[in-house]
Amino acid sequence: MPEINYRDAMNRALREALDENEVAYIIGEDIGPYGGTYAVTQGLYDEYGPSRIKDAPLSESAIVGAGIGSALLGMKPIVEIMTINFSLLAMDQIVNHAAKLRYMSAGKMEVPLIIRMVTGGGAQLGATHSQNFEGWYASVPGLTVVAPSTPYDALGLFRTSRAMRDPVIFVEHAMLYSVRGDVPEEHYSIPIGMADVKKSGDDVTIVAHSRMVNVAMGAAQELERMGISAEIVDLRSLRPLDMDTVIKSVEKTHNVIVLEETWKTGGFGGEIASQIVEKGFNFLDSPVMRIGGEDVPAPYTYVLEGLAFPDIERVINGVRSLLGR
Amino acid sequence: MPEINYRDAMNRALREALDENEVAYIIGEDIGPYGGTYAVTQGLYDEYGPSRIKDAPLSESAIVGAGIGSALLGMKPIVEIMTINFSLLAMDQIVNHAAKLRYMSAGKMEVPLIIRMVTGGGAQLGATHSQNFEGWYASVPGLTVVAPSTPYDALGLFRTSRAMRDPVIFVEHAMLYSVRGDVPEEHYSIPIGMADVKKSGDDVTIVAHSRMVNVAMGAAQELERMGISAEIVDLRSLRPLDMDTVIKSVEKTHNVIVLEETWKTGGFGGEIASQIVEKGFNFLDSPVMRIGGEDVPAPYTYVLEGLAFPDIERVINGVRSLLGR
Amino acid sequence: MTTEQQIVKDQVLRRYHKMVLIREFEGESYRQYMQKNIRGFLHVYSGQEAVGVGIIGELEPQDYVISHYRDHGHAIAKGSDVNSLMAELFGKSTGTSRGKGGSMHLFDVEKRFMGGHAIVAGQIPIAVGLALATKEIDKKAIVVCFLGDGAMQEGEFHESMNLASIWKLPLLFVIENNLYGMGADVAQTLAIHDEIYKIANGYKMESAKVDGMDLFEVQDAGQKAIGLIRSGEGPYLLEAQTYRFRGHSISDPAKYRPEIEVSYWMSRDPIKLLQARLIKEDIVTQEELDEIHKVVENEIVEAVNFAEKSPFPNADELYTNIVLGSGE
Amino acid sequence: MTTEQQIVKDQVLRRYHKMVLIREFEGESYRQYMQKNIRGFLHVYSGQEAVGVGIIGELEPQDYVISHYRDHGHAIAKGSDVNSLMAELFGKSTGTSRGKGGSMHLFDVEKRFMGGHAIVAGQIPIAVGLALATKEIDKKAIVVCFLGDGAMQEGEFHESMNLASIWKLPLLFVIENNLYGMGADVAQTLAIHDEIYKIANGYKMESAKVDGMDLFEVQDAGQKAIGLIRSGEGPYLLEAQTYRFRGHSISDPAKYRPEIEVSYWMSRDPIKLLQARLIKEDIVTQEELDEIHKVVENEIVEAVNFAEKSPFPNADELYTNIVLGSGE
Ligand SMILES: Cc1ncc(C[n+]2csc(CCOP(=O)(O)OP(=O)(O)O)c2C)c(N)n1
Ligand SMILES: Cc1ncc(C[n+]2csc(CCOP(=O)(O)OP(=O)(O)O)c2C)c(N)n1
Ligand SMILES: [Mg+2]
Ligand SMILES: [Mg+2]
Repeated sequence: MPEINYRDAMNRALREALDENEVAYIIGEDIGPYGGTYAVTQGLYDEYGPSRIKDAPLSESAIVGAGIGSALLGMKPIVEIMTINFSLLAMDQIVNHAAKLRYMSAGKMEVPLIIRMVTGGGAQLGATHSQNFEGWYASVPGLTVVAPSTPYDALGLFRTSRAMRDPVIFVEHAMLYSVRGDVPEEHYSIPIGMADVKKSGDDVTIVAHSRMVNVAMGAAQELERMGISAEIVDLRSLRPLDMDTVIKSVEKTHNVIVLEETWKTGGFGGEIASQIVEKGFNFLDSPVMRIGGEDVPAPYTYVLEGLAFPDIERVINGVRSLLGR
Repeated sequence: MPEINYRDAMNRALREALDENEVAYIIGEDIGPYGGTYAVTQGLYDEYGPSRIKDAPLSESAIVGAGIGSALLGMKPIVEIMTINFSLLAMDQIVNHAAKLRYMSAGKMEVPLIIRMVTGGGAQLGATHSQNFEGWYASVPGLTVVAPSTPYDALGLFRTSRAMRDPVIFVEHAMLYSVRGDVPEEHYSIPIGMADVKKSGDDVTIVAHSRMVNVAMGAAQELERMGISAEIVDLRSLRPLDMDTVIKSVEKTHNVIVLEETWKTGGFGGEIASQIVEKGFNFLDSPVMRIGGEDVPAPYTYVLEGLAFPDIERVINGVRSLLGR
Repeated sequence: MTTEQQIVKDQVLRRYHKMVLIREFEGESYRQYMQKNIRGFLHVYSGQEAVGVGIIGELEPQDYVISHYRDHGHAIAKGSDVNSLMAELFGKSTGTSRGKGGSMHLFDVEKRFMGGHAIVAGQIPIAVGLALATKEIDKKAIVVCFLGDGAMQEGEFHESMNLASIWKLPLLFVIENNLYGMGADVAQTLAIHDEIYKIANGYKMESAKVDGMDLFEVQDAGQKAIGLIRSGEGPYLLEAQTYRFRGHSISDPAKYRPEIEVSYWMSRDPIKLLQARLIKEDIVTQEELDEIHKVVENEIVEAVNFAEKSPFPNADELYTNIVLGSGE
Repeated sequence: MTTEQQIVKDQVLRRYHKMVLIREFEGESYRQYMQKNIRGFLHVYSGQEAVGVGIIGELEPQDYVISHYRDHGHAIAKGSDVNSLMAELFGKSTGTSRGKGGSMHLFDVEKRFMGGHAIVAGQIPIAVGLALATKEIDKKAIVVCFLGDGAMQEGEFHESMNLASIWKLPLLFVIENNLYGMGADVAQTLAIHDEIYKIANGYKMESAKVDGMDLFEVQDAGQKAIGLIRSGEGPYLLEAQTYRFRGHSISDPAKYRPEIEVSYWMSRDPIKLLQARLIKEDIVTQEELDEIHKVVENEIVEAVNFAEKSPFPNADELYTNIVLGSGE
């Protein structure tokens, strides 16, 4: 299978969307001649032209609104909000409108809209540019929140997101774009709402999504050398949330760490941890452990930023302390 | 002690703020001649005039920004965002600016700003007008989130909020405004970050904030008649979060329900439940139970809205099923 | 009477009918609110009827309308059935949204009435999207977005105006300037309050102002704007000067408005103005108008009857329509 | 040379010095970025120096300046110490924010430089608040808010313009129109791109446009605007036509700009223009200018030295400055 990176997988996903549906279009800031801040849309403007690739003003609310309105009338908009930090400016359109129109109209209005956002920290961009709000979106009924960690999942889940007839928040992590992975030439797709066991193991389950899956995988490798076998469950979507796969894993390992990048306090990890307790209390040999980001605005300087987000070392230490070895 | 309602307690709190500091002012939509949507600011415009009571345009972002900027230069702004639903339009100013300026300036900038917001559902206002986002704010480092459930707490906590030199999200529940309670004439204040045992009991702890404290109290009364003694812990603030009081209660009762009004999935209850497991696993006789709002946009019609939010009956059933009696 | 005169007469009677229907529908909704058959927020359109009816009257059925929470008038003008609307206010399963939306969130996709949006200015970005779709895939329809003088103060208005202009969208912004937001005098809250329509210059958009109490003026202004939009000239902003006769919502006694101002505007009641003119110009007889009022009376009685008799939705509908297929 | 001439000369030399200091500071920051001493995003001001220096030069020390992420120039113009600025870019504890802020989030409260805000348009509502406070409690100071042509497209711009106008705030909006947002040509993204300053009419605000490459023009326009503001006339919007000589940020090769456009604007380099004029008009000698360049060179060497030698913050600073007293 050809190996490509996450960025190229997304680029391919976008091309397919445009090729397979003539009313599909992409809208976002600097996705035109600039090629996209993270170069995901590179080349598309030249190939598809300005009406399929709409280079938008700096107007996050109106961009999302344009997506909603055109989706209502049958178009298939793919909105790029440059980073999830800026999505706070479009929060009203997303949460009060996109997520609610189907319900408030008793099913008569449909918003088949994909909103892509880059999430996360780790590139020394400072407090305003290093946040993860996907957990907030995941609490909103009416939204679907997808967060792939590999090129394979990115393409497969984007295909399924396109088939949705409701708004999807599609979360990509800036630090994943150059991660490589196998992606088949043949068609495949991945149902939304199915977690994936990225590595199987016996001693402890680590539940994560997006970039934290990679951190967990890195930790698992080193733990293996210490004789500890970790199972990595990649949630792949936060809403719907596949707790069955998580619980099945916990039933096997009896110990679990919920790992996420955002501020630990009030993060989505609390939801997952709580559901584990609610549904798998009797399987647990130890209390559920959560590892999350530090409860601080992200600092710029790398000596501090390096301490703000969970890393391999912290996961290893967490596992060892949980298991007492 | 004189009994007054929550609305009057807040009105008094605001008057004090204006009286005691000449650079304090209130800004918000329709707080002038209209008297405030929930009449909390009633009378203030006539008494204090338009420069202390600033009737603002419909511009949530700019209003909060005005608060931030003037706080930076030493004023004491009290911003009213009519309801927490509309705060989504000011989310960027609150989360990306107010919450972060102290940190990003290494302590040189200070934002002593109170943002009051009405939270919650239950008045048949439909999906766009019946939400609770205080849990989101409570996950943001740099913010303080206060949510009193009684007139006494409202006044006492507002006094302390005024003394803060950082932004405070002060959450009032629309359905609490006419709730009455004792409020002394003499001065008192309540430290932020201390939960309050609103009723003591032995069999089960119910943790809640804002209007859900009242629901819990109602349930506890009926449970008492069934011979079940519930202890009610009113968090009073979500950030800082006083887990000590919660854990102490759980140590006594061995059973706990975390009750909140917002959508259960991804709510702040997951945080509380997780911390209980992390800090009090050994005290627990049963898994932590969460009771939250249904995961639906709030419907208008009362036959459905009545099912969307936790009520006394649901809490009673929860307690009985948790305790198996 | 020539055929042409007859056509004009029929049209104006239809519009008169709509205006009265809106007025009476909302009068009845106040009464039903008092009896607690209707709850939540209720914002009525009384006083502004000529604007909605005049503009929407100039549209074709394929055109789209989008509005805010003060939406009964726009929905009725666009052809929504008053039975379903009343049932919606009652929270019944025969309502336009099966009781899930309520007064502030009316939708009628068949009639191309796209809501009913209760976050001030929230409908404006969506209107841009609707117009984008009509331009790119529908090609025949245009979009009318109603908004208030208060909504103009929100950032979403600005972003949407700019986007509509650079994309040359077939979109008519109708600002119903009723001089107040909720209780705030627009003179205190909007710098350009005395010549609102000129804000369009900042977006290189055509605009005009019209007397919103005069149906004929509104029609003419609407026709001109819509004509320009259909010819591909891009968006247009029309300010309609009007006034709401009641408080902002049912719970608002509206004490913030000077009595003299209220009575001035009451004297310009769009229904009475129209009536007087129709009679004076011998276009209709008093009997013909009385007949319309009688018809409307019956329509309202029937609507209430319909709403009363309709069942509430089932409890399991709480979980339907969240995402496609949910709860079924 | 008369005393007056001497004063003018001193002033222009100080400003020339600032412009060169900004240019060289940023040139050096590019080099340091390549060596990974600076990381994250880095947006430089090269080409726009006359705007920041010209406007800020007309301010008094008590006045406030607020800006966006392209903030080095404004900070330096307002008097920030280049050592601390360079240290901030290096992420060192001697930086303006002890390394916590970085290039996009510079603050210098003592110099009344209020940031350094990396969310486009996010500084504008805050500027309104600063101006409110200066009007109500300070009474002497005014506020200058710098923003880009891109930032004007955000809703926050609109809300802030309206608020500033109705409150008659002592606030100068300076739009640095460099023709591009990030990579988007403003002609494609802003309806009023060719006469940006006129957007102020929609807010009943005075405005003007100035050649942002010409320090003298900028000074004069700034002086006039500031004078009006100080006299209580309320806010003012000044559009400065300028151009950024580099990509949007260090990672942007800026291929989206036609070469001929770039070279045209390069030929109008504000530093070279000023140089030529000063020489031509016999205001200074080439030696005097060379001397300034030498001084700047030393300042930069020293700044880098200072930054290099400074320690990083301690790990426990991760938890300080979240709320008052946190982490201590
Ligand atoms: C974002 C937002 N802010 C505030 C409100 C509360 N609110 C509802 S209507 C209204 C006034 C709107 O005035 P205008 O746009 O002039 O419309 P009108 O009611 O006069 O028709 C306000 C403040 C809201 N629903 N949404
Ligand atoms: C709300 C928001 N949207 C997008 C971005 C990404 N971004 C940073 S700068 C920029 C362009 C801004 O252009 P302009 O205001 O003209 O300023 P200039 O960079 O030209 O000085 C963009 C899109 C951001 N930081 N914040
Ligand atoms: Mg109005
Ligand atoms: Mg620019």
